Amino acid sequence: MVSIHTAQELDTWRESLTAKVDPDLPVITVCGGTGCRVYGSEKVWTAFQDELTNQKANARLNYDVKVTGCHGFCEKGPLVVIHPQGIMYTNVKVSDVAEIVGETIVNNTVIERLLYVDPQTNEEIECEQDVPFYKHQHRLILGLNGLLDPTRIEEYISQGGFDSLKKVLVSLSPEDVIEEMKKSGLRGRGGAGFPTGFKWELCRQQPGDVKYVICNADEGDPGAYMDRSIMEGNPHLVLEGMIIGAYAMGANQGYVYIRNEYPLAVKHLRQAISQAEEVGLLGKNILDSGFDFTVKIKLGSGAFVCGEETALIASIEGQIGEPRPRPPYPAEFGLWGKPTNINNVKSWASVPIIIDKGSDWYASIGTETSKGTVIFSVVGNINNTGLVEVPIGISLRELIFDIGGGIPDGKSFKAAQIGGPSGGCIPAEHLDIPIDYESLQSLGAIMGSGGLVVADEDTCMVDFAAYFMRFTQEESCGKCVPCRVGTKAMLETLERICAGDGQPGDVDYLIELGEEIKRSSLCGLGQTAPNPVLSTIRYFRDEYEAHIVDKTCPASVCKGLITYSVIDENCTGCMVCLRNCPEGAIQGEKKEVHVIDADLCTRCGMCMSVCKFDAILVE
Amino acid sequence: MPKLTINGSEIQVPEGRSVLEACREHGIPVPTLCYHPALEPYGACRLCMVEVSSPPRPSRLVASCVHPCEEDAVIETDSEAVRKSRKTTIELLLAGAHNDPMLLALAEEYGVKEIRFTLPEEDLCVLCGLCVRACREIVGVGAISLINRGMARKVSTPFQIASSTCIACGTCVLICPTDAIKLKDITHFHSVHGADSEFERVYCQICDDVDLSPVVIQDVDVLVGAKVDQEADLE
Amino acid sequence: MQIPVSEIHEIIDREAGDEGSIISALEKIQQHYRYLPKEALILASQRLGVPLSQAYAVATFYNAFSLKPKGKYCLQICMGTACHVRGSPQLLDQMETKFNIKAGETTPDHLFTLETVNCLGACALGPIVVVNDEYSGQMTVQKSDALMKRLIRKEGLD
Amino acid sequence: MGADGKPHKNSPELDASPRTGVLVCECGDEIAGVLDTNALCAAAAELPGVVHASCEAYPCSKDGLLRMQQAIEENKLERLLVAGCTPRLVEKHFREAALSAGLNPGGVEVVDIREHCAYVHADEPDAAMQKAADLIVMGVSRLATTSLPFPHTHAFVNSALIIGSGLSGLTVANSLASAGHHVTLIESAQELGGTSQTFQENAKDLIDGLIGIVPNHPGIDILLDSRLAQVAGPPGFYEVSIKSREQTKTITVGAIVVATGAKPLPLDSSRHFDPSCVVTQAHFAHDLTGAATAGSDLTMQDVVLILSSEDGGEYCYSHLSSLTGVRQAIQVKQLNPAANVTVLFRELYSTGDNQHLEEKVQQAKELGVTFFRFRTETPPLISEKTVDIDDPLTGQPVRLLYDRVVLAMPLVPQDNADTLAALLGLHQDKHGFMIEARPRLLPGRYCDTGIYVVGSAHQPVDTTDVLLQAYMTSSRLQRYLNQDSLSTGAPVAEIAQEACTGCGNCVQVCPVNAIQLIQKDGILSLAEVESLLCTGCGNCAVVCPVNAIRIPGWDDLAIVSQINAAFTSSRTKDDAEGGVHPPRILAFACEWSAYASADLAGTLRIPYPSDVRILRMNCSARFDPQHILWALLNNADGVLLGACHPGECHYGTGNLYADERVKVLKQQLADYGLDPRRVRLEFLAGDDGEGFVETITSFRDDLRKKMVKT
Repeated sequence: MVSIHTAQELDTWRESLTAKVDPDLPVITVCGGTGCRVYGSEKVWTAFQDELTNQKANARLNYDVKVTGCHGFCEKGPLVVIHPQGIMYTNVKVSDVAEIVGETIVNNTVIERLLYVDPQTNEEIECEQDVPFYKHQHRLILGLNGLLDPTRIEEYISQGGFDSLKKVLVSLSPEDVIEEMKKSGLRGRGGAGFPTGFKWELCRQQPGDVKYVICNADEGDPGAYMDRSIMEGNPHLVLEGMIIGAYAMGANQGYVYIRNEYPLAVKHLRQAISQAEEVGLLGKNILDSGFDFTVKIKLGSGAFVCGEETALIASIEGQIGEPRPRPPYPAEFGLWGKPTNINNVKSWASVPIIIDKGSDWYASIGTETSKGTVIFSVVGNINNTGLVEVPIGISLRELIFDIGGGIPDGKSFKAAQIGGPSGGCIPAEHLDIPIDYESLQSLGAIMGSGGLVVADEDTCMVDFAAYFMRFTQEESCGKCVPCRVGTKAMLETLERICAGDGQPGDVDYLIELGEEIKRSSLCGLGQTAPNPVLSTIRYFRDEYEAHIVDKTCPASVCKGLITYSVIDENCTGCMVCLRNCPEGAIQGEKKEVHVIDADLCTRCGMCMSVCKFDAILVE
Repeated sequence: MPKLTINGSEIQVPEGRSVLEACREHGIPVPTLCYHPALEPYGACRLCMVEVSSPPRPSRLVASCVHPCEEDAVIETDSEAVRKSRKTTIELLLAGAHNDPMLLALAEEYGVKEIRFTLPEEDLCVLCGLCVRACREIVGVGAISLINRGMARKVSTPFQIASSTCIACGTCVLICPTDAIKLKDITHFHSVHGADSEFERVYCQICDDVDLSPVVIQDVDVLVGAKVDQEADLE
Repeated sequence: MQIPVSEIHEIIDREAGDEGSIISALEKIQQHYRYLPKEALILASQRLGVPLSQAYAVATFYNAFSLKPKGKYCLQICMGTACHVRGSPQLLDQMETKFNIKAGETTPDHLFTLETVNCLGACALGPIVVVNDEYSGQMTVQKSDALMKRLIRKEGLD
Repeated sequence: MGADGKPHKNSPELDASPRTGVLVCECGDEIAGVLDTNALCAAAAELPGVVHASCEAYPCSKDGLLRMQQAIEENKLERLLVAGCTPRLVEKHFREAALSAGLNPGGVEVVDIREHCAYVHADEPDAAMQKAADLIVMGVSRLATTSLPFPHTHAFVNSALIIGSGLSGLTVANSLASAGHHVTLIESAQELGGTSQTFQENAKDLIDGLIGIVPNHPGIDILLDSRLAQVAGPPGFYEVSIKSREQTKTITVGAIVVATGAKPLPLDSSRHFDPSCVVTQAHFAHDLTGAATAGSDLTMQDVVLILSSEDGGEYCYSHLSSLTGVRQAIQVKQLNPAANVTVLFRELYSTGDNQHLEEKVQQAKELGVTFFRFRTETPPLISEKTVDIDDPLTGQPVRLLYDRVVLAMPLVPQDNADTLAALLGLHQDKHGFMIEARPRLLPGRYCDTGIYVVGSAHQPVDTTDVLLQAYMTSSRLQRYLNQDSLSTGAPVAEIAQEACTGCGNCVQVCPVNAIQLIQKDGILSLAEVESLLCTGCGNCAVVCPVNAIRIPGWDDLAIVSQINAAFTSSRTKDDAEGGVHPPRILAFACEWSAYASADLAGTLRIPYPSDVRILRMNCSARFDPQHILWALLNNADGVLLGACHPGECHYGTGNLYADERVKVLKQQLADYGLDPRRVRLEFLAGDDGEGFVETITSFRDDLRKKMVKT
């Protein structure tokens, strides 16, 4: 690998790298995101490799194969995209490999059965960018994810990587960079939405030579995985953002605090750091600017609360991840007591793009108060699960129906939970609101770090709220009383309601307690923990009342309020349910209708999931 | 020297004061559990919440023990919002420590009538962390810490067994606001070196008397005599 | 299991010298033994000059650490939102019944440990079950039953 | 300490009444709500030497500390008394603040008028006021008459002596030398290795490995056939004489590691078994290894292993015996699967992780080893051909044939353990194993002595534990040896050599061997205190026949002046009312136990009689019969002495000394016509607030009865 000392050398190297790329050479990209890997994309990739070796040996054909980062369309993995045409194949299996090479590469014909079929129009779509899932997106940060091999810095550089860094180090002063960030209107993508430029300025103004920048990659929200995909698919982008930020703030040491549960992201990030060090883009005197910067990785050890910045700092310092009160803010008194800036992965990844395209251009995307794009991981009861990057201000309806492809099995949309356990839910009547910081807040939700869980008509909102409450309750560090005991009290009340033991007044108690927990808790975790409950009460109070007063669960979910029974006409007497019932609550003879003993039944739902004849009824 | 308004009266405090310190120095009562002047503030019990409005920001509740006095801040220590917050917090504290007299007195003061949530087992420890911090900051030993997290949190020695670092000084017992720690717990958990060494009488090499300085004998004569004389004088 | 002390020292040696390295050291030890032996915790605290009480607090605070040895097979069930709405609680119920242990516990024969994790970030494939770092996606009650049977057969316990 | 690092004043003789400041804490309303703090303040201002007196809402707050520092600087205070809450919480805080204002921290005293007055006597405000006023007078008098302790520092050498070359000794030596410290390793045998290799699993391999490295290490000197002859000098600068064969060599080391291990107890020679058939585990291990290496089958058919001795556990049976026995049973079965192997045990005992032993027992059972438990009352009876036991499960007698009986091997301290312990001043447990001396003082006060005990010298342990201990010790040692100098902040006994008669009483009673007799001018033997070792317990001062020893902070004068001041205000009042007064109790309270329990009684707000004045002492060892007598003869109707429970003394055995002294004193009191019931010594636990109140109340009632009678 080359070693770069000046801006000139970077340009020269990039030119030589670009020159090597043959624009006409077919390139097969296989998605290597964790989702596709679970589907077996690694095997697909190996098969392509073998096929290539085979072809080359017979001097028949030349093409390139690479594993890229996550394409985002996880629902249809493993994904294979063939460039330069951009043909996308979904659900590719090893057995399809030979055919793809034979048909698409050699004969330039498209294999129709592997194409994505739009469920709305039943139309086969050939090119990746024409798929509705991608068509409505604005992929700034995720743009390169599907194109480059994240384990090679050369690919990033040949795509223009580190050009923003060069621009900054050669022609901008730290103040210019901060000014540019302020003008871009970028707001922290970790959830709170504090203007990034101002945060940097505050840190820059602090006295002292030692400062730190931290990348918060402790993505703890259940159901959110965009940080993971960026780290896996384009770690250099994040590093570049951090170097620029460190330069602007005068920091010489950076940390990436990343979840232990993301082994692939850690691996790619490690590789990216060592490559950047080897090339000279990290270390002493970067590009001959006199600026030094190094980055270390710290692994999170499985505590959601460490996503809170003061807890994260404590954790890096080797203590338990207990938040401390602010002020003083980390910008004044952070890691080891020094001024520290913490930004989310997505914020750091936005920085090189802003510098590259200019703050005016960036500020033209989005709404009056919220600029740029935002990434959602759209999960739950939705057709196209995946990562979606859209301009801020897009409507929820567009996001769920146009990009997300709507609700599966023809069911109806009930609510969307935005912002994970700290956020709130938005019901169907507000589907047309623009997604931006202010509108969401007015509905009792938050932008959060970008988790978006879609709930269909079969979701019980009380159970849904209890799920999030259980999560925050388990993840509470236990330091302050409202969060430690208060969330437990709320959870127990919710569980009581779900079990059919709700009492009149419970809902008011939840509201009262929730409001006080929000106002009195020490850190963001406690201050937002009641949100899911409060927002579900706000929009689905009737469902709570149904549980408490009528003792029914309208969505037939809550175990305490439902009964399982056998639909006589559907039951074939196959005995599958009988054998699988863990409590032995089902009786019946072969080829006779079975009966469920309601006293023994624990409503585990096992019979329902094993029955092939839809003969189990839940009421 | 920031100037600020607490409960309508303007006061001036030296740089670096917390709101709680300012209140205490001016005789304004604010209840706390986890605060001790000799320790670093911790901000965990949330009883000392006060309402701060520093325009243009909307008013909000902050823990006064950790919140610095800011120039021109307007602080209310007994507003409706403050009382409501404290009331909830006291009710939550009573969920575990339902018989603690101090908490019951506070409950009376803030009108907590009903405890709507109780933990299955009574636990006097309210996890204020005073003992842990005192052990580390005052005693300098750090024999105990807050282990686990969330509801499972508790004060304990490492591995929840005898600690060889504990010096059984009892500071944790003294500082505990709810009397949740007994020294028995600690002495049970620590081992005094040399505990089983046998005690032997030591004889004075000069006077052969048991371990008692020989002059005492003479002194007794003198002193008793003196005392008798004194009494004689009195009579 | 006898813990080779010198080995722990080697692990700590690799981590020593870095500030706040107690967590990194414990992570390495945890990785190596798949739990934190008491001896290792004591040694790490001694070597890195961190009070044992703090080291113990750290070891009990973070989910990644376990003070009890884990089973030969560690079954992790993702409890993230996406997996939750797609039925992971049922899988957990099923496994708890099958192995007769609760989440976080290990079977008495030290073969199976059952754990829940918060989100593995592979939400499109939910529910997800991970057995010793091997992911299985889109699990159903039947598939997980087959998975458990396979493991049990492998151990010759059937 | 002053800015120049020297104490302002160290001796009370320099100035009869040092410039003293008094701060009366109001503690919000906690104190001021019961006591008239302004009146206390005014009264204090009248006391001799007091140049400044003020009230303060919260002296412990940042503002309060600031004003305290101002007061010290403006009034050039040499002493400061704070009347507030318990000194155990705030004294350190105030002392630090005083230090930064240039005052020797020893010159700061806290008397507790909150827990001891405001909280417990709220019902009788007058009495509470009197008590508070008295406590302030006592505090001021003490400050005026005490000398100030100051920290002692000492340079030291960073090399170490390791005694014993078994697994632990070799491991520590290797690890220390690798870290760059010079190590001298001495071994009493002719070669390295120690005894554990003969019977411990894995030990031989580990030891062989170390023997390959250690002798070649340039930083390690090895002396074989050598013993420790003498140790002199302060911690960190030990002058050690080593006797090697006929020569004696003296070296200077900073730390000493005792790694002498333990030895198997030889079989009782009074019993007449065939020594080839009844053997110890060590002996048997040797046989087994021999058989294994020769590849031959064992000829033994019937092997009985007994895991506990017949005499009911006189010796320390570590889990080692159990583990070794079970392992040997397995070995026998592996060598000769047809052999009948029986294990007899009383307890299968293992420290720490029991799992390992369980696994082994399981394995042995699978191999067909039979296990029998026996009761202590019916130990196995070994006769010439058979072993008889009663199976407690069936209640039936069982007769086992044997051609080999293997007896558990109690591990006992090495022969020279007593000598070594005496030389190094180490405590020994009841079996004779050594315990590291570590007086439990307030942290930062004591000095690490640099003497460490590791491995089986401490308590029999197996290989893993030995290694664990060895590495832990070496980590601790490295930190110790990497210091620049040693210091102790403990009050250190001072001996006036002009008065010393050289009787040696102090040397005998010193729990930490800090005093030794030295020759001076060739005539007298004089006592000298090693300041780094001294913990300031005061035992020596009490036994000195000529009052030549002084403990700064707890000088005779300081204690007597407090006794004199104890009932100042109440006496004035009582005198005015014609001399009738309820019984007055003066309590000497060890700050770890009785003082703490009095604090707790305050925290719990349990009222008790108010005519008690509590005198805080560091240790009950300092309870001087003379002082008690003085109190009885002057103004106290009763003297209560509060000490730690036996076994819990922070200085070792101070409480037991106190107990003995009080017994003797009581006899003498009776001889002189004073009622011995006027003195009472109670063992109190620091958590026992109720106990303190009970004690005080019952003592008061007793005294009252007695007074009515007389």
